[in-house]
Amino acid sequence: MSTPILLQVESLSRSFGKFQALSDVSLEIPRGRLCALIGPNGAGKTTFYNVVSGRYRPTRGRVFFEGRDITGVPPHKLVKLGLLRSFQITNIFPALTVLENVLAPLAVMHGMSFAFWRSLSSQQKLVEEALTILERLGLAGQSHREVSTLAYGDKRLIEIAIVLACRPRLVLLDEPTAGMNPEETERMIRLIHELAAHSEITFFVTEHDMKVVFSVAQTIFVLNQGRLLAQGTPEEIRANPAVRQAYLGGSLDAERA
Amino acid sequence: MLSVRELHAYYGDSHVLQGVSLEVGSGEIVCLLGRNGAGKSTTLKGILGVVPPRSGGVFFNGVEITGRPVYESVRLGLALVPEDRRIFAGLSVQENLEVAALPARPGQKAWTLERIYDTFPLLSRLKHRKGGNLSGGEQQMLAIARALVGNPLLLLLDEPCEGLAPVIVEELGRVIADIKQEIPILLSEQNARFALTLSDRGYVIDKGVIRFEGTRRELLENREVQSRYLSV
Amino acid sequence: MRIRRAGSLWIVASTAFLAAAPFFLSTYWILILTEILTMSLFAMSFNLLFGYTGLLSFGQAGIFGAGGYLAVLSLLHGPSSLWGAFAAALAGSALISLVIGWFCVRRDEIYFAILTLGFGMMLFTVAHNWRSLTGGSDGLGGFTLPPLDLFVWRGSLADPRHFYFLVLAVALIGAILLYRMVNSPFGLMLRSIRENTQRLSFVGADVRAVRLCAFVVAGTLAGIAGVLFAFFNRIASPEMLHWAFSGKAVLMTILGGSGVLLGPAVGAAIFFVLEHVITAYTTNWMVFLGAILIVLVLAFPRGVLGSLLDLVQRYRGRPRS
Amino acid sequence: MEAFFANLLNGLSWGMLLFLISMGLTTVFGVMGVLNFAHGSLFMLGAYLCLQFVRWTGSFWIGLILGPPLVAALSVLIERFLLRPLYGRDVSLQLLLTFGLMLFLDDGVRLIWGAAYHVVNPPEVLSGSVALFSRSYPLYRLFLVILGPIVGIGLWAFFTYTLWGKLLRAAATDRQMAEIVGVRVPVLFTAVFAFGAWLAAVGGALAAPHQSVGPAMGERIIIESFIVVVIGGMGSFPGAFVGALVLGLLHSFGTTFFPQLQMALPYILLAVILLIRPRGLFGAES
Amino acid sequence: ADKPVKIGFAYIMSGPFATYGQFAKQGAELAIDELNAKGGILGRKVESFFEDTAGKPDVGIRVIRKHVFENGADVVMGLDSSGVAAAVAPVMMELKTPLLVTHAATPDVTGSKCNRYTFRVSLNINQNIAMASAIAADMKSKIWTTAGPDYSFGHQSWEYFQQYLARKKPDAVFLPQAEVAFSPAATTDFSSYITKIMNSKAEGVLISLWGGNLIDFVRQAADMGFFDGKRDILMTLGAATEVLYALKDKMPTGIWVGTRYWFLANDTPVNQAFVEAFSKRYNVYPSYNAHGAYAAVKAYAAAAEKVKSVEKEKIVEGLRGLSLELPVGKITIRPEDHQAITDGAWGVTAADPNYPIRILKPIRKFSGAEITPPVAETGCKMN
Ligand SMILES: Nc1ncnc2c1ncn2[C@@H]1O[C@H](COP(=O)(O)OP(=O)(O)OP(=O)(O)O)[C@@H](O)[C@H]1O
Ligand SMILES: Nc1ncnc2c1ncn2[C@@H]1O[C@H](COP(=O)(O)OP(=O)(O)OP(=O)(O)O)[C@@H](O)[C@H]1O
Ligand SMILES: [Mg+2]
Ligand SMILES: [Mg+2]
Repeated sequence: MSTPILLQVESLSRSFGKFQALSDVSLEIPRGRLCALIGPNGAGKTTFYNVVSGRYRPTRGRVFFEGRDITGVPPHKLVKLGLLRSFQITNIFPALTVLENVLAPLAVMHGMSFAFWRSLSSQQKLVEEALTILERLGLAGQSHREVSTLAYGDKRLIEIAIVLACRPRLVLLDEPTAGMNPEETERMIRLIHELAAHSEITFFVTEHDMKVVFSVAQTIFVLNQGRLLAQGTPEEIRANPAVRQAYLGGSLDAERA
Repeated sequence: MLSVRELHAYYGDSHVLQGVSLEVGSGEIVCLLGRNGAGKSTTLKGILGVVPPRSGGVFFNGVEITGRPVYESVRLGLALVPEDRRIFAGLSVQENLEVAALPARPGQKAWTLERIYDTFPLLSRLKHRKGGNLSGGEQQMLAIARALVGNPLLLLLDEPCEGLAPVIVEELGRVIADIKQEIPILLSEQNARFALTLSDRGYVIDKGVIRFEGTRRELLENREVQSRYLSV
Repeated sequence: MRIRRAGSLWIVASTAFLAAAPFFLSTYWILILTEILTMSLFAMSFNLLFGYTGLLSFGQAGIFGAGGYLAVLSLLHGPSSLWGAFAAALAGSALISLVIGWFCVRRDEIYFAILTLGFGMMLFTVAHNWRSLTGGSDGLGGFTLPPLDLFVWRGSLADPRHFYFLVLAVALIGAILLYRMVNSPFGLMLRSIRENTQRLSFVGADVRAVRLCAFVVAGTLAGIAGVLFAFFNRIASPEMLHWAFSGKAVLMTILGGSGVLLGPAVGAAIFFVLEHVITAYTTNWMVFLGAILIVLVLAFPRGVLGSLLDLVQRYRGRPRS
Repeated sequence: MEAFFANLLNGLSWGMLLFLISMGLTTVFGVMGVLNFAHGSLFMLGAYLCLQFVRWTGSFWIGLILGPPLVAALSVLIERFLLRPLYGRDVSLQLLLTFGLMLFLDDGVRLIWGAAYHVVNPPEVLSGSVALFSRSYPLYRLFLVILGPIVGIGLWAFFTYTLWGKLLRAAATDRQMAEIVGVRVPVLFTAVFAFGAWLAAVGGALAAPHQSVGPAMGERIIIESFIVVVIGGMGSFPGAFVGALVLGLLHSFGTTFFPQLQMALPYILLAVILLIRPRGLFGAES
Repeated sequence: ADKPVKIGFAYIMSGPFATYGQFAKQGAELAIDELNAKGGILGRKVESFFEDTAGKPDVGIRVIRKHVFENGADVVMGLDSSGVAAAVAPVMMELKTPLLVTHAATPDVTGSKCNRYTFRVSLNINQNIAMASAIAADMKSKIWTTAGPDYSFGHQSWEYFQQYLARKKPDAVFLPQAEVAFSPAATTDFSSYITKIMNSKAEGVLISLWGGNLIDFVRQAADMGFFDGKRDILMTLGAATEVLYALKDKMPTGIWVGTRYWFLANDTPVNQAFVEAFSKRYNVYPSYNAHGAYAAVKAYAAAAEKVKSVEKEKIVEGLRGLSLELPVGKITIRPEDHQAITDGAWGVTAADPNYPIRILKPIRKFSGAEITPPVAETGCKMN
């Protein structure tokens, strides 16, 4: 294999009481490959993310990141390793400004969590880095607004900005374009492509917007009722009758139109 | 049925709605289109009074409801499905529906729990699960169902297909079309394509101002509006 | 920028006032000011946890009192040295807050509040029941304050004015320390924790360690304030460790404005002046204090100083940054 | 054995009194998210009003029945005019407001009834004692032991099974959304607050024949009820029940077995429980 | 025509123990009115200031300082809580103002913390316990336990009781610390303490609870059959009027109770006049705390007349060794430790149709000399 495996998941299961939200899911994500996870509502996508990102413990199975067993490793340690996630439900620091929302993770990354004798505003390097990220997302103009006053779509972008600030190697994006308009969605797709091409970041995306999925993903995994239903290139998935039946329905034709 | 006149609303100092006027007649689906941050949600919230408008008037079936408590407008027959769903996390699916149930008006075909479960078979399977544990899409279903059991005369739907799988969106389209037979709907959407397949008429809002108003055909045909305000 | 300049002007002016106060105020008012400053330091330490980190600690008095007891114990049983007493209290309260904090920072919100209350009350019980060491409910007094030795100048702390200057100096140092801290990357961590603890841990911050650090800093400052308090009253008493005393810090902080660094100081001043004025007229002063509190809460929801700053900002027509 | 049963009964009766008081606190917190510092003062007011009715009519039952509704009526005003402006604002403001209220009420009763201690006698049927395990045991305490669970189960069933209970829980999770589905939240909140106050006052009236009535009653009970509510799990009835029982038993057995630790015992219990179960015994994990 | 004489009082005027401040205020005002009616002190009117200590040491010190620096008090009086008194007494050396303690009973203020400016005109723990132990010595009980408040007052009462009784009755046995019943101040349910005592093998019980605690204890104990006559009971502050008024006929009869001042213990004209004036004015019989404040004012006036001055240092000299006749009897302020040698009385509770409350019958009186420990025992080193 030319591309080493970044994330490897081995027969992962998770149940809530009697309910089996994930059963026996195994998959591999090679470095640098854009992958997507799709599946009907309640298929277990978010649960899968929660388990991989250390928020939930799996009931069974293991997760390897760059060859290391990270099963049950707490989230903040995973971040140090370079495994990040965004949240389906917007999860940011509401009363802080846009800039501060990015500065906070940057300060963590630079090991300055405990730097209490330095003045924050004099940390030129930090601020510049933050502004660069905001620039990339088109938020630089709003850097001094409190994020709680932003529109929903912009809040979603903050979510991404926070993730980027953490210098990730693998990013799990949970419905990154939900709530965005087509233009912004377009920008998001471009952003993902651009980041994937020019940085060391590998993206793993869940989406219900098939346009995004098919234009972004090189490999698609389909989850259904907690099980891996199919995996393959977009063409293979599109052609897969089981997937069409369980998930896509007639929408593809609509998308093509 | 619903008529909104010159609505102005603020968040703190920011003037978010700058005189929005619109109408919804019985038996129609009217969509409110606009990119994000345009003020769609705020309009819907302003109609109900969740965000109290500073000036302007909202009339429902000829009665002015501006400035009334939210629950009064709801009891008069308005219902809102908020964009962030806001399911009661600690209550089971069934309980979520029970607390929202209001008696049907005479002559109305009542939305009973049975009818809800028939319409949304998914929910009937999840009856006893806690609302907070539902997946995003399941919650969206529940949010719509919860609005329906209030037996509204008019439904305000805020971006209902966000986060739904394509099959479910299709399904939802059918449900909305069904509901429309009985209940007029004001539908806020960014996804103009989805909205326009369902609606009879539409408004386009941008920066808190209604920029365009027209029938489905007019909206579909007006390239300028589409590119300027909807970025289609 | 203009707001900042006006703000610093105010701060310089009030510092000048405080420094000059002993030359024109009566002894009694100097004593009151001394108490206000002591409580300000205590409440500001509390505010680092509450206003900036979102942690409501009801056990702050426990550490405050422990500081006081440690200083008095070191005077009674150790060398009669002022700085020695401060050092003992500093080390002791840092250690105690480290231990208590280690348990408490694992919990949030009301659970944190009640847990700190529990630990504070355990310390209270120690002070109250270990009669051979702490003098039990009567407290630990009967020490003489060593003179203040500043190498160039030596003076007796029995003089209320000298004591006042000591307290003023310590309180100022504390305030400057806190100011630097809340405006540092560490301060940003604290505010991020207040806003969204879980999110911060998802970007790799060790939230517990940051909180623990804040807890220890706040505890140490509280301990120092406790020393000043015990020295001022010439006694360390169990009341200092009781949750009701933490309640005072909470009250002053919210009264003055919890999101603002100097809010607690303003709150402390209001509280003492109110108490002074009301008790002059009635023995039922709690009825009035209660009523005034209610009115203040309704009229100044962001605390007196907080609401005033908001007003100024609104007047200047600038958004909060 | 005999000593064991005596301690058991002592613990149970104190626990049940705590339970009655804590229920109101936990309801108000659970539904409205308001941590009511003045709850103890409402408890005290219940005792004072009972005392007043006993003075006027000589009947404890009249005091028990008529006193609490008056306290509830007062708290309707409190909710309507003092608390309501603070909803949606920082929780600490409610804390401060109810704290102010506590100062006001605690000192206020002194203006009306004076600072002296007062004594209320238990009603005729419940005075005296019964022989239990070769000891005499006060009837009134047994009455409390039996009353507690009855009230508790009633309330629990109310919250779990009735529509009202569900509405309350819905409003508790999302006040605004409850309004959007047509719940008359302001009225509901007023009712809940008044109900909590009524429970506190009932506790106060029931406590009056058991302890002296004085201005400090509320202050003494409030922290213990906080502890009960927290170790049980905020907003949980079964939690408050178990919490109160545990605290009551700890009190009675602790007196015998750990007299030196007496004062710290509730706090040690609290710390241990919260460190093992972060949300209390019956608290929902979040 | 001269400046008035200013007396600063510091009592608990708010919160749970506000009763005590109120009683004291009544006594003080009565005394001051009597003085002013006769032309004041050295021809100068007497003015009073009342401040609330809230029972907290820091507040106590603040209000004492306020009296001295702000109100310009010539003398300060009062203090209910031992903790407050212990905190305030040493500070008087800095304030150089005489302090007359009227209620707090801790031995320390005229013991290890005694100083030039601090005096006490009321009975302290030792004196009260000396009476208790004298009575206990005559009882048949050999094994003793205690029910007391779990703070210094309760513990000290018990310690002195053991010490004094052992002297008088060498074969007395005292239950170990783990078996006696000390209850925290906030206790309202005493059942487990009562059970604990009833389950112990003790035959005699020293009860040093007071105020609301004592009321709760007595009521609950009565219901639990504690007063069944099977044990000897001594209540050190059972004869306080606030307790008797609250309990009325719920106070069991036949129990030995003590207090700091009992209004029927003394039939001197001074006492009769005091009781009559007091009950006429306030409609209740005077409590010990009312008497304490009354006594302090009278003692101060006597000292001022003696040295013909209200100057603070002179007053201190005047108070030392002062003897005067008070309602409680003749007291002498011992110059060595500034503790008043004052007579005491204990008695057995009894019902009397002429009184709304239980009274003491018979009464056993003790002379001050007999119950006051020698100066050497107090640990006082006067400076
Ligand atoms: N904590 C929980 N307890 C019980 N059931 C849960 C819990 N979390 C999730 N579930 C259930 O597990 C299933 C999978 O949920 P998940 O959130 O992973 O779905 P999803 O694939 O992300 O769906 P969507 O696309 O709608 O967001 C759902 O049926 C959900 O109700
Ligand atoms: N709570 C709030 N406080 C302050 N400003 C707000 C708040 N909520 C929304 N806004 C602002 O109001 C404007 C309109 O927001 P609104 O939510 O109505 O937009 P929308 O059209 O629904 O957008 P979206 O498609 O993203 O949901 C936005 O600019 C947003 O920044
Ligand atoms: Mg999901
Ligand atoms: Mg919206």
